[in-house]
Order: sequence, then C-alpha cells, then structure tokens
Amino acid sequence: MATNRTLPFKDMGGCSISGVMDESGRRFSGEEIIRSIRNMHERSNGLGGGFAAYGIFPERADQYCMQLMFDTPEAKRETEALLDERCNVHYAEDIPTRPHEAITDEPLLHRYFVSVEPDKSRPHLDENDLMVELHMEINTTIQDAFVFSAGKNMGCFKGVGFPEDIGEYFRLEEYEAYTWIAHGRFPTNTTGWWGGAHPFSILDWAIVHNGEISSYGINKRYLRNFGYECTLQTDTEVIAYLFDLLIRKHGLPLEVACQAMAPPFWEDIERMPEREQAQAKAIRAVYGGALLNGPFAVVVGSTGRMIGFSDRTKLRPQVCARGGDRLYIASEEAAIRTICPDPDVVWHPDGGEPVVGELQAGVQVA
Amino acid sequence: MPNWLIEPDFVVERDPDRCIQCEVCVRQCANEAHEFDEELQEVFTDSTRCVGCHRCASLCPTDAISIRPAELEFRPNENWSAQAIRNIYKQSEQGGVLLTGMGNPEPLPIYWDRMLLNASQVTNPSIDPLREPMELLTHIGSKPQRLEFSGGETPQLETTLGPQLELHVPVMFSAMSYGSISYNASEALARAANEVGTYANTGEGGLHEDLRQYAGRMIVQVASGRFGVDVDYLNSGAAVEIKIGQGAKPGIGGHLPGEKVSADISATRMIPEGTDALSPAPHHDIYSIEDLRQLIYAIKEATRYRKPVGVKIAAVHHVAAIASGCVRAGADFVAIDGYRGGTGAAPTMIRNNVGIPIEFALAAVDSRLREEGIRQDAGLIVAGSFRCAADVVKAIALGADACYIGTAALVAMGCHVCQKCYTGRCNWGIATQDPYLTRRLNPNIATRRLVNLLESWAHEIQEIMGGMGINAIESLRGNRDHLRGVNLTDRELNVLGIQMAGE
Amino acid sequence: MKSKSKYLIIGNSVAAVAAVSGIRQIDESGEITLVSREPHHTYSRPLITYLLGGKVTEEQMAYRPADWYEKSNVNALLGTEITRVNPDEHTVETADGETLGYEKLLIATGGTPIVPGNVAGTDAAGVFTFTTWDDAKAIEAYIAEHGVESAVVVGGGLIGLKSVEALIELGIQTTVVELAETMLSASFDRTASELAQRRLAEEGVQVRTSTTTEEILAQEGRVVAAKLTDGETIPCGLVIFAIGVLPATEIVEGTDIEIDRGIVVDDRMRTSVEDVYAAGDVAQARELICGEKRCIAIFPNAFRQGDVAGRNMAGGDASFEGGLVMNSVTVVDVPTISVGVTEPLDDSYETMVQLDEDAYTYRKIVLHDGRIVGAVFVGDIERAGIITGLIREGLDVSNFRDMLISRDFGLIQLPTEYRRRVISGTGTRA
Amino acid sequence: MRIDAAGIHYRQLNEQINEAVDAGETEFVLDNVLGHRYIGAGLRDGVHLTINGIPGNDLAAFMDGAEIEVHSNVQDGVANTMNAGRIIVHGDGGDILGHSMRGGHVLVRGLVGYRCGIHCKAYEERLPVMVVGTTAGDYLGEYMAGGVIVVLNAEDTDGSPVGRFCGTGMHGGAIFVRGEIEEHQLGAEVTVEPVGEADRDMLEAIIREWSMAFGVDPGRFAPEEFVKIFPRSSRPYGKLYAY
Amino acid sequence: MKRIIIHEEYCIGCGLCEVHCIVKHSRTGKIIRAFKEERDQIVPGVQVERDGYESFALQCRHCDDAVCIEACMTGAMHRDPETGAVLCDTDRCVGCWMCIMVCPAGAIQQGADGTVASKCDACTDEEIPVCVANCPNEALVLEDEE
Repeated sequence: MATNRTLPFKDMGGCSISGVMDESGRRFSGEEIIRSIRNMHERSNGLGGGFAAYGIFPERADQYCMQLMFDTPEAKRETEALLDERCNVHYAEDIPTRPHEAITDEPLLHRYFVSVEPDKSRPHLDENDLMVELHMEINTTIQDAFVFSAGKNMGCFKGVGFPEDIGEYFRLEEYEAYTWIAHGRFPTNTTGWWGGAHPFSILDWAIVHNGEISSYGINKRYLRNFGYECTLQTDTEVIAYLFDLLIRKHGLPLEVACQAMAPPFWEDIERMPEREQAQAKAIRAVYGGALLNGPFAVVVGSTGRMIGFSDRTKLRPQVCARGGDRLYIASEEAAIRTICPDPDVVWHPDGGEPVVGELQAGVQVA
Repeated sequence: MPNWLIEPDFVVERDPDRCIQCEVCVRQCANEAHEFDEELQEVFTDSTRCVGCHRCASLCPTDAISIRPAELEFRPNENWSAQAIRNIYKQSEQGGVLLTGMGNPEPLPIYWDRMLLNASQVTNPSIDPLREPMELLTHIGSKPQRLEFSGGETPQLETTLGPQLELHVPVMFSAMSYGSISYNASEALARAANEVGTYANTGEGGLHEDLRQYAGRMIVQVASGRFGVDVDYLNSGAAVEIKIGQGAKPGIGGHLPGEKVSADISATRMIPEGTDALSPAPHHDIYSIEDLRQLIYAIKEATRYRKPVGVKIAAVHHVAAIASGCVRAGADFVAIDGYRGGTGAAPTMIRNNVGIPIEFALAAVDSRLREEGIRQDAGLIVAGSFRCAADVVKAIALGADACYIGTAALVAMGCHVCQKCYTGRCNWGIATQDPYLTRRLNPNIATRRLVNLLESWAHEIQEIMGGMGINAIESLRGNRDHLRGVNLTDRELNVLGIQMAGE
Repeated sequence: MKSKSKYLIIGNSVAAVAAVSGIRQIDESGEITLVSREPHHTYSRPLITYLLGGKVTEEQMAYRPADWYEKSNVNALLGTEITRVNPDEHTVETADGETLGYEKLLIATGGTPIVPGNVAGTDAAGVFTFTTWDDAKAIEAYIAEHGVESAVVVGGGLIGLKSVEALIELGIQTTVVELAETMLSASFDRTASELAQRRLAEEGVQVRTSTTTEEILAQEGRVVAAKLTDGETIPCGLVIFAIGVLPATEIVEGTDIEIDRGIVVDDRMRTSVEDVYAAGDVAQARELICGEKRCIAIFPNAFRQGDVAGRNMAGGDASFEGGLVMNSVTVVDVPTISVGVTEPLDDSYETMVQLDEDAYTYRKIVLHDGRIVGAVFVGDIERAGIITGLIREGLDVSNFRDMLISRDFGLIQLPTEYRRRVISGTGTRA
Repeated sequence: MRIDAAGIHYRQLNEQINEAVDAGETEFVLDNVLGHRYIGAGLRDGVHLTINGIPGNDLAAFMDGAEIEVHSNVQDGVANTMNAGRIIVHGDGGDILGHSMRGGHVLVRGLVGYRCGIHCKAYEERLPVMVVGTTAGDYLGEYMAGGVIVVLNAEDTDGSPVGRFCGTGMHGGAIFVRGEIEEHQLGAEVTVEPVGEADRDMLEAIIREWSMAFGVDPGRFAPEEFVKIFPRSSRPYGKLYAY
Repeated sequence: MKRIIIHEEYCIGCGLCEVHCIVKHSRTGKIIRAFKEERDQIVPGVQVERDGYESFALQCRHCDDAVCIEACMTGAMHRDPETGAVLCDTDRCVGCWMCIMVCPAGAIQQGADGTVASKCDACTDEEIPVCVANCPNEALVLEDEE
C-alpha cells in the first residue's frame, strides 16, 4: 500500500473528534470513547477511524512504545533489523485485535517497547530527537512499514473502517487510559489506507483533526527546515509536528504555541496593550510558517495533557464539557452526553482559544 | 475627470452609401454607441461605446455597418499586452476589481481539440444512424453496486433504484439564474429542456412561479445565498443541486446588484426588492466535507429521498479527491465545471487564472471514482465550455454521463459572447433585466433555437457513435479506447488516460 | 297590393345601405325592397359639395359600386316617393298611388333642409338649399347660366362651410352669414371656430357673425343681394341656405309612430310601432354621453343605426350603443375633428388644451368625472380616433390623463387591457 | 405521539414522524434524543414537537411552519433555511443557528455560537426573528439581508454580549443588542443607534414573546438598554468593481 | 381570415417593420433607392408606438366591425371580399378624415400628400406581409383566425 504515500494529493476531509481526559489521572476503559465517537457515526464515512490512549502501559512507562503496521512480512523484517540497529527492543508483540466483520484487509500490526542510547557522534540530539529520526526513517525508507505511534506510555490504534469498529477491533475496552482521543474520518481522497487514519502521532503527541489546512503546503515546507519530513501527505500530520516543534523543541509555552498556530487578526493585535502587542507581533512575524489557515478543530493528546483548539474563526465545531474530574472535547454535544449525560458545565470555546486539560498537581502518570 | 486613457476596443464603420438613416441601429444599441443628430438628420457613431456585440450590424437592413477591432497598436510587447495595459488604465482610474463576463478567453490549450475520435473501418461495422436505433437515453443518479433478486421461479427485483434523471440527449442546460439572465431566457431554457427531454437548471436564483410548470424538467439549485429556497422549491424540481463552485469563479461568491432585483426577481429569490443579492463564497453551513453531507441529507430529508441531490463543484487542483468526497457524502451526481466555464459576472483575475481544464478534471475524477469503486454511486456531469457535439462525445468517452452547456445555449439564443454580461446591458436581451432589452428575446424563438441546437447535436452524436459502431451511449461512456491524443505530452496523455494517436 | 316584401326600406343613403348590409349579414335571401325618392344610384351625400366644387366626378359619387343592389339582392325602386305609411296594414303608399307591403319596415328618409320662413324673398331664383345631388346640379347649372361671381351662404355650420369651400373652388366671392358669434359654433369650441374663421378669411371669404339674413333682394326674380339684420346689404348672385336639416318625418305623421323631433327609436332602432324601424337623420335615438334621445345628423351615426336596424329586422340581436356627435372637416387645408362635448357644460368639466395659433394646430380634451367626453383637433388630427374610442368606451383616464394632450400620445399609453382589445381587432365596441 | 428515539437512526425517526404527520398526527414528544439530525426538516404548519434530549445538527432545516420545543441545548445548524414556524430552546444554541432563515421565530434561553443569523432574510410577510437569551459568538448576523436578531444579555455578562464581526456584509434587517458593543466588533457595513420609537413596540413584543416562553419577567429588559445595529446600505458592495 | 397578431411584449421597437413597409410600397422596391428617392412620399402602413421601454408596431387591425368603413362617406374604405382586409380605395377617397376620426387604434394616417388616407394594405399580394416577414423578434405574427 506504499503507493498511497506518494500520491500527489494531500489528504482532506471532514471528521468527528472526541477526547476525554481524567485530570485526576484515574484510568478508564476505552469503551466510553468508542460510544462517544459512535454517536457521531454520521460525520465519518467508514474510511478511517482511530484512537490514542495515554497511560495504557504503566508497567513500561519509561519505554517508547512503537506501534507499527506492515503490509508485508518483508517490511516487518526490515524494520526489525533497523530497530535492532538503532535501539534496544525490550519487548515486542502483536497488537491484540479481534476478528471483526467490518474490518478487512488489515495489515500486520505489531508493537515494540524500546529505548534508545545517546548517539555519541551527535551529542546535540537527545533521545526524543533520535526517536523522531527513527520514526521518520522508517516511514520514508522502508516500503510498506508505517509507524502509528512511538511515544511513552501511550499508543495509537487506527485503521480503515468506522471508528467504533476500529475500537472494537483493537479491543480498546481492555485498555485503561487517563486520556482517550478518537477520530471518525471522512476522507475525500483515499481508497483506504490504515496509516492515513487519525490520530497522527510523533513521540507522545497524538492528534485528531477535523477540517482542512489550506496552508498545508507552506506548513510542510516550514517544518522541513526543522527536520520533519511530512511523508503522509496529510495536513493533520503537520499539526502534530508543529506541536512537537513549538513545544518540545522550541520550548514555547502551550498558549504561545497555540497562538502561533491560530494567531489573532492584525486588527485585534493592534488593539492589544503594548507589551502583549509586541509579543503577538513577534509571534506572527517569526512563526508565519506555522500559522494554520483554513477550518480546523483538533484535539491533541500528550503526556499529562489534552488540548483542544480550533481555527481563529472557528469554522469547525468544538464543544467542551466538564463532569467531575473529566474534561470532554467533541465535535458535537451529543457525543459528550452519550457518555456523560449530565455534565457540570458545557461550553463552546472561542475560535483559536485553546482548551487545556492537565493532570492535577502532584499526579504522576509516567 | 475625463477618462482619456480609455480607448475604444472596436471601430464601427458606417457605409454612407448604404445607410438609409432608418435609426434601427440607434434604437438597438443599449450602450448608446449610435446617435441620431436631429439637426443634421444623420446617424453618428461613438466607437468608444461599442462592445462588439453586433446587434446593430445584425439588424441593419442595408448591411451598412461593419465592426472591426480598433487598430490602436501599442508598441509590440509580448509581456505588456494591450489588455494588460488597458486593465491598469481602468483600475487606476476607477479603482476596484476588474469585472468580466462569459468564460475564460485566454489562449490556453483546449484539450478537446487535441483529442480525436475513432471510427470503424472494415474490421468491425459502423452503424447507419438513419436506419437503426441509436440510443442516447441516459440516467443520472446513484445506482446500487449490484441488484438483489428474490429466489423462486420468477426472480423478483428486490432492490429499489433511487431517483434518477432521465435524459433523451446527454446535454443539459447548466445553471443560469433568473437574475443573471432574463426571464425570457430562463423560460426558453426551461421550455426547450421540456421539449427535448433534458433538464435546465435554475441556478441559484430560485424558480419563478410561472416556470414551475416546467419544473419536472428542471434541476433546482441551492447555493450559498439560499435564494428562493424553501421546501416547496426543493420538492418542485426533478433534482436538487448544491452549488459549491463555478468554473468561472472557483472559490468566490457573486453579487446580483440591487438594481437588478426587480419585483419579479425579488419574488423569485424571496428577498426584498432592490437589495443586493449577495452569494457568499462559501456556504456558511459548509466548511468541511461532513458539512456537505449534512446539507445533502438535510435536503434528502426535506424531499423524503424522492429527488436526486447532486453537488456542483469547480474543477480545481484536487478535484478528484473533492469529487470522491462529494460522492461519499451522498451526492447522487457530481457536476464539475471547468475553468473555461461561463459566468454572468466574475472578477477577471479569477476567471482567467483559477481552476483547471475540464478535460483533465473529468479524466481524473472518472478514473478516481472507478479506482475507489464508487463511480456508479453518482452520475458525473461536466461543464465548462462545450462548443459542439464532438466535445460532448469526447467528454462522454472520457467518462462523463452528460454535459452541461451554458454559453452554447446562450449563443443559440443570440449571444455574441461580447463578455459584457456584467453590465446588465445585454443588447441581445439575455443577460439583462432592463425591460427595454429583455423584450428582445422572444422565448418562442429562443426555445425553438435551443431545441434545434440540442436536436442537431443529438443527431451528430448519433452519427459519431454510428461511425464507431456503437448504438447505445452506455458503450461510449467512459470508453477511452475511442479517444486518441495529438499534440499532447506523455504526462498529459497519462492524466487523460488515453493513448497517443497511432497507438 | 302590388307586392309584399320581407324588408322594405325607405331611403337610399347611408342608413339604408347599412341596413341592407345588416340584413344580409343575417338573412342572405329575404326579399328587400328599397324605395328612394331620388332617382340616383346610392350616392355619398356629403360629396355633393365636392361635386359642385369639381373635386369629384359624377362617377365618384357612387357610395357603393354600380352592381351593389344586384349583388345585395335588393329590389331598388328609385325615383319613387312614399307618401304614407300604414303600420296597421303593414303597407306604404307611393306618390303614384301604389301600395307596397312589408313584414319589416325601415324609415331612413333622412332630413329636410331648413329654409327660414321669416326671411322674405326666399322664393327668388338663385336661392338654394344644398343637401342633394340634384341641389348640386341645380346650383352648378345656375352658376353657369348666370355667371354668378358672388354668393352668400347663410349658416356657418358644416354644410355652410363645405358649401363655401365648393364656391371657393369655383372662384366665387363668398360671404358667410352666421347668427352665432363664431362659425361652426355647434360643432367646435370657440378657439377652433376662430381658427377656422381666420383661415377662411385668409382665403378671401367674408364672414359676418352675430347676424343673419333678413331679406333676399331680387331683380327679375333673381337674387341680387342679401340684406342682413344688422342693416348691411351684401350683393350676390347666389344664396345658399345652410342652416340645417329637420328630420323628414312627414310620411309617418298621423300614425301611431311616436315622433318627437324625429322618429323616436329604442336601442334596437325600433319605433313605437311593431315592425317599423327608423335609422339615420330621421331617427331620434339615444345619445352616448348624456343618454337622452337626440337627433344627430351625422354620417357614421346613420351607418351604425342602419346596420343595427337591418340586423334586428332580420331577427338579429344588435344594439345601438348611442350616438356621438362628431365631425371631421377640412377648412381650406386645415383638417379638423371634433367629437362629443367641446365646451365644458359646467364647473364639473375640465379641459386640457394645446394651441399653436400660427401653425393652426390645436388640441383640446374635455373631461368629466375622469372620462373624456369630448375633443377638438385642429391641424394635427393623427390618432384622433383613439380619443374617439376612449369617449365611446367611457374609459376612466385619470391615471394617464396628462398624456392625452401630448402630440406623442398613442395607443401605447393606454391601459394594457384596453389597448390589447383594440389591437386584437376582434371587437372595438364595448 | 410519543417516540423513544433511543437506539434508532435519525432516518427512521424522521420517517416515523413524517408518516405520522401524513396520517394526521400533530403532537409529538420525542424522548432520549441524542444527536438525531434533521428533526423537523421541511415540516409544515400545525405540527408540534417536544424534544427531550439533544437533537442533532440541522434541527428544523427548511422547516415551514411547525413548532419545536427543545428542553436542552441544541447543536449546530438549527433552523437552517427555515421558512416559518417556531423553535424554543431551553438551553444554549450551537453555531450557525438560523442560517438563511426567511421566516419564523427561534427563541434561545441561553447563548448561541458563531455565525448565527447568517444571511437571515425577510421576504414579504415573512420576518425571521431570532432571540438570544444571553450572548452570541462572532459573525452574528453576517450578510444579514432582513429580519430581526435580539441579544438579551440576560445574565449581564461582562464585556460585550456579542463577538467580533457583528453584522459584516449586513444589508438588511436589524440586530438589537442589550449591552456594550464597540466599534471594532462591528462589520464595516453597519451602524449603531439607540433604539428609536419606531422599533420600540416591535422590540417589546419580541421581548415579551421570549419572556413568556421561558417564564421570565419581561420588565427585566427595557428597550432603552438596547442598541440597534443596522446596515448603512442595502447595497454594501456596490462600489467594489471597475467597469 | 389571417390576421397580423401583435405580440407587444416582444416588440423591440427597432422599426424594421416600417422600413420594409416603405420599401414594399416604394416604386422600385429597392431599399436604398426607396429611402433615398421616395422616403418623403410614403407613409408606412405600420408605425411603431414607443413609450419608455414598451413599444409595438401597429398597423390597421382590419377590424371585424371596422368603424372606418362605417364612417367612410365615399365608400372608399371597404373590406376586400377575398382577403377580409380593410382597404382604402384611394381613387374614391376625398380625404375627409372621417376614418381617422373613428379609428380606435389610430392606425390610419393622412397620406404623404395630404389628400387621401393612407393605411396598411395587408400586403395582400404577398404571402406574408413584409412587416411580419421582417420582424426580427416575431412580435408580428400572421395567424389564422376563426
């Protein structure tokens, strides 16, 4: 299925998204997120569904879990050879699945718990950089192999089908996570490729996205400056990489990173107080290539954090709710109420306004 | 300030020996290029006002008028063309967006002309269309992947076919709203569609009450302005088309200026008289593909699933993906309008520079839908400057179910493609609401001419099919074996999915 | 009884002719007998002044082609005078003592010219009335015989005017004597009358108004002068009395047929007596605007009445919509038309006027209650008929009244429904 | 008729309603609604629906006279291209509420999202009215061609009760806002004035209607507390082009 | 009879009917000569009425109950028995203008020399009257009538 990667098209499409985080760090089964995303069945078309879960591998929390798909046994062999060369594979297994009538043409699905040693010849690269490099290398050099996720204590599960079927296929009810994000996909170009489903992930970033990034062409070229190869021809991919770039590499505060991606209009900037204005101008001036234009609403997961935000004119829907310790973010309120019939509060965040869920003080998950 | 940088496009010449001072030309020029001097009792002409529409010359009883391009040459400059210079004069004078009408006139390649059709010789027989049935009947709508039959002695069809459009000629009239064209023009299109057994499209301007009698042969359009759209309107037509884009102006909306919103148009569009009818660029309830699905199904719900609901898009870069998305969103047909498609008014820069040729768009979309196995989920209609029956045959061979014609239909009614539709002063009574001008289009004549056009094209299509040895249009549709390319690069042939001539 | 016809028509002018054609619209074969005192084939009475003036030939006098009686299957008894109508017996008596029977009778005897009884000397040679072909022949013969060089026309009405024109053509110095303050006062308003009078004066016609003839002076039994009531004596070799006509009702006097000024008829042209109809100048029928029954001695009126009478006599169902006074006359070279009420009758009338004295153009519209009741056109008469039509229709013109007076006024300014009906050509009558 | 919507697809639900309406049913109570789309689409006069639960998107699309009362929040696209009828929402409204609405009333107890009342248009006797209980998001009344939007700001929210770009491209109708609104929040095509005598009665009637629907004292909202936002011209883009 | 039907909604006011009527009734029948030599001598039997955007070409309606025939004192105005057209025999017309006075359509004119009435002769020698044949928009149509 590697031909899909060279399609001269970018992936576009509409979708449903849902995310739940328990800020107390309490972990819960994937059954709920499946129900939530199932409620928005109408928003997807059966060509993609996926999930990311955080806190699912507490026993191996310090290892990167690489979840991969292979279209051929050769690809698997080749990948494993590369892994052996680059890192320590502590444990490997097939990703557990169950036969499902709605799921066909499944690839080989395997995961590896790994750690990397520092590269002495390149001391400026930390383990995360090396993992990113590895991730990119597999995706770009090995035919028919593709990394779903490669973060610590998290994993992405995705494939071709409706998301609820994918969830059942991956037996997500057997996992427990403190954050679940989910996606139902309505692509406009693919004949169905498992790698093309959301979430897109790098390190522990995982992102589900509804909308289309009209600025994709420049975002992609901007990211290339920093070593990110956008191999998936998908606009969503760039959002994941931008988060990694802006927050992990550049160390920007979350709010600033979000502002870079969905900045205020210049006319709003002009009305800001002087210091804020200078800051906003600088962000726009420097991070123009990171500006995400076009309609989008995303939910981004990372260790200990779940972020929802949408484009600055809010062209895609996003509803949030809190109930108890949990933060809910979804495309439709009904999807939240399916699993939380009586939330404490329901609200519609403004366009460009990030909604952030974070583990309560003192809670350790990884 | 005198607009002394504006130069005439044409020179109008009057042969004094032939002119009988009858003043027919004076009365026919809405641009007031001709004027009768009472004192001298003589007609004079101001060439700067001439748009080259030929109305005066056509009606001059002594053929005393000739019109030729003004030979006011700038120093030759391939880069700074006369048009480029004049546009700057105009904009620096008036400010504002350059406006134009009709389809893209730029000298870009016309791929229809680089594709040639096949004919039978010796090894297989051609068919005489004068003697034998030549079936053009076309059904547009979603078809199931397969049919289900009940068992038993006499198998019974279990599958219910969804609503279909039935075309006797695979050519329909594309969306032209009442507002952009006159009532008489709208009436003629509707009546001709009825007579021939094809469909006219309301465009986004609603359906005039008096035209509802023809609605069984009309596709009603729902565009971003939602003009004239209510549940009765949706249910009145044979099908509903959601207009997302238009080939002449992909990605932008349109403005029908308030002065054109007459009482009659106001009633048709269901908006107050005299207010601008603004069609925003997007549908404000569609910002993503699942929103399109939402609208498609909202319409299906409102029409109780009795009407095909289609989507019209402009041919742009990712057209195959977009079309696929439309099909997957539930569209029963997808209409694709190429970059040469016409318009009543569009910003010149957009018309001339945005979009892609329909030939490539069609080839890409048909191929993609087949690759994805969803080609039969929706009909495929193409638009964007079909000039003759051969263009139609080529389009069908590339994979279209039917074509939409706009400009060709207008030309049949008398349009001279002067590209001044946006001024509202169409001397042929087509693209105008001025009651002095709209009278010029007698719908009886216009209907007759449209019917003649479609019938002659139908006959030509049959002739060409006969030559190929094909007597049913199903066998032509998507049959790219009957196309060969000339003067095309490998890459172009590849996208078109056809072979080189001689292969 | 010599014979009995299904239809008997007394008269041979326009009403009679129209009656014949009216009958023939419905009854193609029923026997029609037409009786005329004059011996001539039916001729156009208004042409007599043209004949005198030499503008038309005798051949051109024929109102209908020579084979018209034959083609219309009419038994024409020309030169036959009827003296008496016996409605009870359904017969008429001729001067020759013959009796003609009828099933339906039409009296279309027209009018008799008035010669005032209080003017002395009217029996002199050279004193004429002027209403028949024979009058024209007689005047012509008299002029020729006596080398008449000057004439007095008594009466400045239409017959008088047409007489003057004929005399001008013949090179005879003519004086018009008119009792009223202006000529043509009966059919024109003052402005138009003055224009006409001025135009005549330019042609050398002497006009004496507010006076009349007191006595005709004669020598050797022939006219030599007319003496006016104001004392003036005008030498002349010819006097024409053109004061007007009275309905020629003599033949029915003493019968049960009701006579007022003329023979009173209803809208179907029936007299008070069964099977007897009257039409033309002799009839007193409803007038369109005021609704009263009046004698309106004008040509189109006579035609219409004759047609209605004929159709009804033949069992049809035709109705006379009412007479309308109207005249078209050319004063020297100035065409004029007047229709209906030309002067406001009281304050409730309005007028609209456009006048160019030098060009002899004048238009006037008289309105009452939102409707046009009369109009005068001098010089520019194009499309006058549209106004006549509006008067006939009684159409409310309030919405477009200001346009009526414009020179560009045309059918196009009229309400769509009305003009469509007119344009359809299928029926212009309400 | 009472329908339990739990576990049934919207198409089944709506078909069930349509068939019952065809058969003469006029009163419906829908329970356990959770994301079911297009409820009330194209429904005509004389039908009344009570919805318990969260209806899905495009509630009352193309609706032509029916009445709907929702005892909770609603999602996006309510009253899309609605022609006539009435919708009462006891909770909040989503985005794009009242898109291209040509007639009918939508009364929302709480707030509404982005792009509400876009392309709202009046025609002849049809006058769309949209009343927002608390606040509205950006682009309120964008491209509005007719009708009335009232933002009551019933909770006296801090700052402006409406977002940015209010009335952008507006060329007909009026928006009444109770509370502050700054110049920069408005589209270039509109202007603001205090509520005049001419509008007072209408505004009061609308306030009364909303207050009745939600059992609120209408005296809480005095017309003088409102400003009126209305278009400068019915031809906002007349000068955009060079000819 | 056949009658010229006026579809005024399609009249474009061009005046070609008048032009061709003049040509038809000219001596030469040649358009340029007709206009250059005889323009002043011919009153077209069809005339275009214009008011704002509205117009229609009006020629004698050849009315069923032609009041001009009734009013004509000389008998010049008559109905052609073959075609049903109302025609003016100019040999008999004396220019009294009674016809003009009564024509509700205003479709009779004074002739160019002012002596006889001028009106549409229905082009009885043509299959289709020239005004109809040359109307570019079929605003004039010859139709059979019951």
